[in-house]
Amino acid sequence: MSNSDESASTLATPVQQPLPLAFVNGEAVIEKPEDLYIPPEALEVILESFEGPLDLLLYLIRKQKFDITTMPVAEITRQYMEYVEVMQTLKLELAAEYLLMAAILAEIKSRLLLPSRSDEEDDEEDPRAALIRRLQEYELIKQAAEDLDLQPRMERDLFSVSVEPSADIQPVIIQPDVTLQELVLAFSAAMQRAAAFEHHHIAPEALSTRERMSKILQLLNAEQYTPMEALFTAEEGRAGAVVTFLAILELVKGQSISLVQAGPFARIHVKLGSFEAP
Amino acid sequence: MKKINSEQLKQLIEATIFVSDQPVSVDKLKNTVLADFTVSDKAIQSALSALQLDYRPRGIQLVEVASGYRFQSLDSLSPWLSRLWQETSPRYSRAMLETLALIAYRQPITRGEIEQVRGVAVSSNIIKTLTEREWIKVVGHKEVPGRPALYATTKQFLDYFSLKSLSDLPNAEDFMASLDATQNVTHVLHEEQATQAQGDSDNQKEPIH
Amino acid sequence: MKKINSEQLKQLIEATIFVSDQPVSVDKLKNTVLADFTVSDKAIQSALSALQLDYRPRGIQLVEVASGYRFQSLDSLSPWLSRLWQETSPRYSRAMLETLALIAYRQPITRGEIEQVRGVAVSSNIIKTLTEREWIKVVGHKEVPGRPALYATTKQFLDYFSLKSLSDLPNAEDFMASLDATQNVTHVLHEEQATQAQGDSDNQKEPIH
Repeated sequence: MSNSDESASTLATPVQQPLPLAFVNGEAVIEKPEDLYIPPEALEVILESFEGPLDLLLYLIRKQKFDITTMPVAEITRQYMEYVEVMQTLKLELAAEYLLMAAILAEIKSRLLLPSRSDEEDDEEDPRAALIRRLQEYELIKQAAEDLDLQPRMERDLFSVSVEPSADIQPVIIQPDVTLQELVLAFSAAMQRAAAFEHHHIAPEALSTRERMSKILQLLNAEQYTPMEALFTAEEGRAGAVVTFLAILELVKGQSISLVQAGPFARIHVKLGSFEAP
Repeated sequence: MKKINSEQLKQLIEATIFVSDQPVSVDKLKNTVLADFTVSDKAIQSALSALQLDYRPRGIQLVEVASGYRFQSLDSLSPWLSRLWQETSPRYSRAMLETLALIAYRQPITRGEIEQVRGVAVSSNIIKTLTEREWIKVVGHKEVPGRPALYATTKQFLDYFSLKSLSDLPNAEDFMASLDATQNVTHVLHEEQATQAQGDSDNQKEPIH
Repeated sequence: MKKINSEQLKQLIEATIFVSDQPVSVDKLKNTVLADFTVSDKAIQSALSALQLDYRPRGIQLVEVASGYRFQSLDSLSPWLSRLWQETSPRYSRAMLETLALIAYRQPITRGEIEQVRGVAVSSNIIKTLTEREWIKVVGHKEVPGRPALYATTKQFLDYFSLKSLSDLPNAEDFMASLDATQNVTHVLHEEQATQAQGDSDNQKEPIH
């Protein structure tokens, strides 16, 4: 399929074309343009499928197997104007871009009729070259769009796979951060409010006692008595013993634990819950 | 009606179950993807059995549920897969913080006692959230009518706040006194606190890529 | 940090990709399901390769796209699989495809530049639809009067068209070469800029599902 010559490969697009470029450049093709006339009904349908003047121009060029770089501008302009006229007589809503292109083509045509002067070339770009470049660029994008459409895509050629996560999967919850300061402030705020309402007086108690109370409650159970000395640890020394003792008293007062002693100087036992008569 | 060989049948059934959002029944297979083919129920069943066998050693399984067949992840992988779903819970409310603070400073304490200090009811949700976070737990029951639970903080609570013991908690009375000394500072501090906390929670929100 | 053997690793990665709604990147694997394990990138890569091989004869395939790995149905099964859905997949107009192609091949590009190449106005609807599909996005503004928005394609665009990167676009190289030939000035697709834009989108990626 690749029978493009040197000039075509440098200037024209290397992307594959539905119409082969290789048949171009023959004088005969230009002298005998075939299939020029399109019936207006067909034209109406065709026009709707054009994406703009560049698309229409490309169609005209390709239809007659011209090469973009050597297209006969006069001929193409004449055909283009015919289409535009038909569009107008059909009262199709004609985008301004089509008329602008008509003006550009007319200008190119008129310039080609003038004798060219070599000293002019540097000053201004040949409008024909500019048009050719735009056509080439548009053709590239047109092809790219077609290629993109052929690219396998989701929902049409490929379908995404969904697998049910096992029912026992629980989302991991990220817990909010709390700072120590927030905690202290919250406590202070609560206490301040309580004091303001004067609901009751809260005796300041050493935290260590309260902590020990929690610890003791966790050590004990409701079923079995625990010897009280098991709640004391020698390593904590006298201060520790005092804290533990205060905690026990506090818990007994709150009836959270109960103490039993079989006789004077006998071992004291502790268990959760209030004392029940046997 | 076209013929389909057993290998193609297996592929087509496999892909169908995979791309469907819902479990796929044999009827659905016959009415959709297999509509053009001459294929017996027996052939479909044996393709499904073959697929179940194929996936046995894999990370997902083909299972039959009430409405048809579907693939689902292996149960044993759930502990790790659950990390794909993360939810950031909202910041703790003032009620939550005060409840936690009262449990920390006044433990062991009953819900009723917390309510007495705060002057409002403590919602069960607060207790639940703090318990689920393993910051508080029931350490006993107070021997009064109704035997209310006594709450205390946990080792995890101490670890979170980098405390060796509860006695390391800042002395709230001193704290209050220092606040009183600089009267109007309270408000400012509260606000600062809020911004600070906001910042912290922002850091945490960072999604995993 | 725990150890995981290659068989378990394969199972876990397989299940993760299967249960995820979005393609899964190696980073995501490491940050979520593999966070507790000591596992090298090489081991992950070889598990992925092994999985790709495992699924080669099956009805679905493990493929790598721009934002990671995903399973997708076999291309050749689409004529039958599409019968699972009542409505047919959307067809895109030439105007839409040309606009998308221009943004893909020549990004970053302004609407004015697209109009210049196509020779017609670009309807706002096209830009809106492409933006809503998350195929394109504004990556900056061109420093010319009016500061028009510069559009680029997204990872979702690449994912949708089963592409790993912009260089996988059909005829990408030929396209660049011929653009260079026809145009000496204008903006040819700048690889760096495209990669940059790609990188930017990473940071604002959606949270895990």
